[in-house]
Amino acid sequence: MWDRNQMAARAAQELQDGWYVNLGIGIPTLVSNYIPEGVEVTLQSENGMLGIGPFPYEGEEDPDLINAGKQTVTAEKQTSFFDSSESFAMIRGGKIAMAILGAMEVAENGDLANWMIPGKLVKGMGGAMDLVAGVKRVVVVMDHTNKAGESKVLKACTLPLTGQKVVDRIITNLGVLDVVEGGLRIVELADGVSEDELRTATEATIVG
Amino acid sequence: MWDRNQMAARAAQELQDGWYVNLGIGIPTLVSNYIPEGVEVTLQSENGMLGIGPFPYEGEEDPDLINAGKQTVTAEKQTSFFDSSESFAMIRGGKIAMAILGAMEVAENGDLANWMIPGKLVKGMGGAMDLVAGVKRVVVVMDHTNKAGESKVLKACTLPLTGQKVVDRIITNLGVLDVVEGGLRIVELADGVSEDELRTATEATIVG
Amino acid sequence: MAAVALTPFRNVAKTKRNQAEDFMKKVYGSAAEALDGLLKDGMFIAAGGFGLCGIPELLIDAIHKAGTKDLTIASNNCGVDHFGLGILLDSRQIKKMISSYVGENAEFMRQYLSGELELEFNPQGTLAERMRAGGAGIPGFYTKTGVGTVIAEGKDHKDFDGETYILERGIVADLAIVKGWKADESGNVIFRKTARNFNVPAAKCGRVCICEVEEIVPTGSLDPDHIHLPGIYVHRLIQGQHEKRIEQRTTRKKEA
Amino acid sequence: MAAVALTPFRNVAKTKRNQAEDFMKKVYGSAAEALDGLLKDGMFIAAGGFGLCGIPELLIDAIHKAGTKDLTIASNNCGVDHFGLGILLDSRQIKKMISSYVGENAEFMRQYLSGELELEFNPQGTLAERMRAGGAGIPGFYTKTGVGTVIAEGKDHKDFDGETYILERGIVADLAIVKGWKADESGNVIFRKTARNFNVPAAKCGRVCICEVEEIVPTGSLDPDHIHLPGIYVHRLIQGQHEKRIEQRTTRKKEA
Repeated sequence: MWDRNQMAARAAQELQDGWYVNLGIGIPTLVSNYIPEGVEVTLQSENGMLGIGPFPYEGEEDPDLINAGKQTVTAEKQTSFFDSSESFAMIRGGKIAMAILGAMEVAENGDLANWMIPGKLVKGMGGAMDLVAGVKRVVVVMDHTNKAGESKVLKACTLPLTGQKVVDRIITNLGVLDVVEGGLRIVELADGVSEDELRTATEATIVG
Repeated sequence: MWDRNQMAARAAQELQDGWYVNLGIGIPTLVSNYIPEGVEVTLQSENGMLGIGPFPYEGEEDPDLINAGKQTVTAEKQTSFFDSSESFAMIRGGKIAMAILGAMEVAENGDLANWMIPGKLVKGMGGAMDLVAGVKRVVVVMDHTNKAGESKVLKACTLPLTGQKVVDRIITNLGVLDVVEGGLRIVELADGVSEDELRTATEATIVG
Repeated sequence: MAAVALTPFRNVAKTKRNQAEDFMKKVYGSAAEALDGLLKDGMFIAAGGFGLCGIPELLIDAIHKAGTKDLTIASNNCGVDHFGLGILLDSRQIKKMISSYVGENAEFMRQYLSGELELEFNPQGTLAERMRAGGAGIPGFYTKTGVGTVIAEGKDHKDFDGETYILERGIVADLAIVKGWKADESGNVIFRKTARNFNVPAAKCGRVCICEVEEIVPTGSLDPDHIHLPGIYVHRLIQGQHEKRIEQRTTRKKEA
Repeated sequence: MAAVALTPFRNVAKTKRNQAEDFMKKVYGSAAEALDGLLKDGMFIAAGGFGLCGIPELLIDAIHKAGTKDLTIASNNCGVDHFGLGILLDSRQIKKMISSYVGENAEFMRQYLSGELELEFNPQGTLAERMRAGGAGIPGFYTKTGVGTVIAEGKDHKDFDGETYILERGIVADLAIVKGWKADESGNVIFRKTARNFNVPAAKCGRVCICEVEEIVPTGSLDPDHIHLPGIYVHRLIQGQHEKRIEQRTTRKKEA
């Protein structure tokens, strides 16, 4: 079974040299720690930046330089700034090669729910709906089951959707699954996880 | 009867201080010579410029600095440059206070034809259709009749339209007419032109 | 459209003489003065900023003091408790928000859950494009964002090349309030880093736009190739001190 | 969307080391090399430039030499006789043009009137917005431009707030060829004065975009607030000498 960092490290293997990538908040943010040697990616921030650098040194925080999580960051050599309509033009227009996002639920047809739990506090979808609709490849990183042990990899999502048929690959603490014709296909098992364990923890149809 | 320069001078009276204005090619270009004292306007060029300055001094022409007529120009203090989609965003979005354009025909309902004569060489509409559709106020400057003495101020245009119900005011060598409910209203007669002469030269309905 | 004879241009001397005083007309002494005559209960305001980054602090404060009520505000966020647009929540001046994310604001949640405040969630990119479209004379555009979600409910659907899209509307606001870094007196504005964000599309969608900046410089001081928001979009300008509060101060340690 | 724990970032030393060589991958030695593998008879190309201002001279020349046929080209103009895109007219490589104005070109007229060349007139702003929309994932947008004219024939009409608009489609081209002033090795481009024009929207609508510039500078040399076209839009870059011909040389005399 993978921990948060191992999941992030596995997700980092999805990245290819030269790609422009958007990383969501949570485990996806950790992915930037595991980018493989020789692979250079440029990180996009929805609020109008290509080329997110590391957090600033203490005392060098700039209120005019934040990421989409509202954290202070720095620029890189190749950084460019632009406005929000331009930022989402490149997202919607398919210029971003990959988004790695967290999820509450994923369904076997690629449906994704990650923004709203009815009856609970609703904070808004932010840029998530635009990202899943526009980015070329969507990879979800999440725990396979919830705290009650119930599968989050479902036949159909029960929560309000963020996007319909948008997820390409799911990376969980139990392994890696691809969304294919008819259901999900097991790509890889996490260390020490058997195929049976993965199947048992998965409500969705597993094919192939 | 007004000559080209007098028509341009009369058209210049339409301008108000602080306005952003687009001037078409031909007589409208002459308008910039007659901007009244104390009135400052910023001229927009569809190819991506606000603040068109005068022609450059000989030897100072810059191939990267032209107007929509492809003539070398200069910048002014308040000049900004932008791309063509941004340029037409401000045109279409009604940010330009006035366009002063030439015409082949105008109709009493404000229809304008100024881009195409079927059977003759067709050069294209350029930005004219966007301008008449988007700019807040459209003033046409043209000769009242064609070389054969036939009225160009018509009940209905015979040439393919540039825009439907887009013209607000018509300035010709014979006077000034406004497009109003039911037809055209005489606003002003050119020097030495009688109302009868203007009416005779006008096919369109004159009201009021 | 035909070639044109070479013509002299307007009197250059005159242009130069009038320029300074004419463009000075956009510059106002304070946020309150800049807002004079523009505020009305029930009006629709578009506000720039993302989180607390690049928000029009001075104009928000002046609208608070003016007490204008029943506002509909399109803004990606609604500030935080007691800062930014949060100030207008405290004073119950906002009737409705059009936003993509409101997670930083407990008072917002309280008013929303109690039914005191209307909220229209827009995906962030849809909101930015709705502003840009409204400013560009585009009343509607199709997008894949939100297809198959609650966002698509009640909206026109249309297929293009075998894929389904929904129709979203351009937004035109009665007033846009935005925050730039530097402006010249003719209203040309440049922004700094990620503080540009929603300020550009918000400014464009306003029937009237007021921009507050950290510094107003004489017209001619800015490189015309560096302007992010041309003066045509900016009707009134003010200069002032900004708190520029940081929402999440994240840092790393200097390596030895 | 929730707050996130502070996390270290990727190894900064590694980033710096790899950066130079990685971004160099966008830089090609010549227009012919940059076009290698991308040309195909019958393809759709979007080209930047307005008149002869800011046109991708080197790429046009290389496409001419490559002999690619049956091209559909979206470009505001089609050069002049024997220069700019006019070169591809001479060699009969163009099947169809999508343009707003073609008045500067006698050979164009001859081929068009004889039926050798297809021509789709687009209003200039509609063409620019179609490119921008295509690049922004917007398959269609409504505009008032052309309502009631031949341009509206056969297009969907829709009323918004009592006014009629027509639906125009976003354009996505197989290849965009554009010309900038300076670029850094990561593909960030800046343009000079009115040479920006259609180059930005054309670049955005290309599945692949090649940009030729007058100067390529090391990544990090350009101010990130001055970038007109972020590197994400630019896949291949070349540097070269440009003739930059002037179409209408208009001047005034120096006053004594």
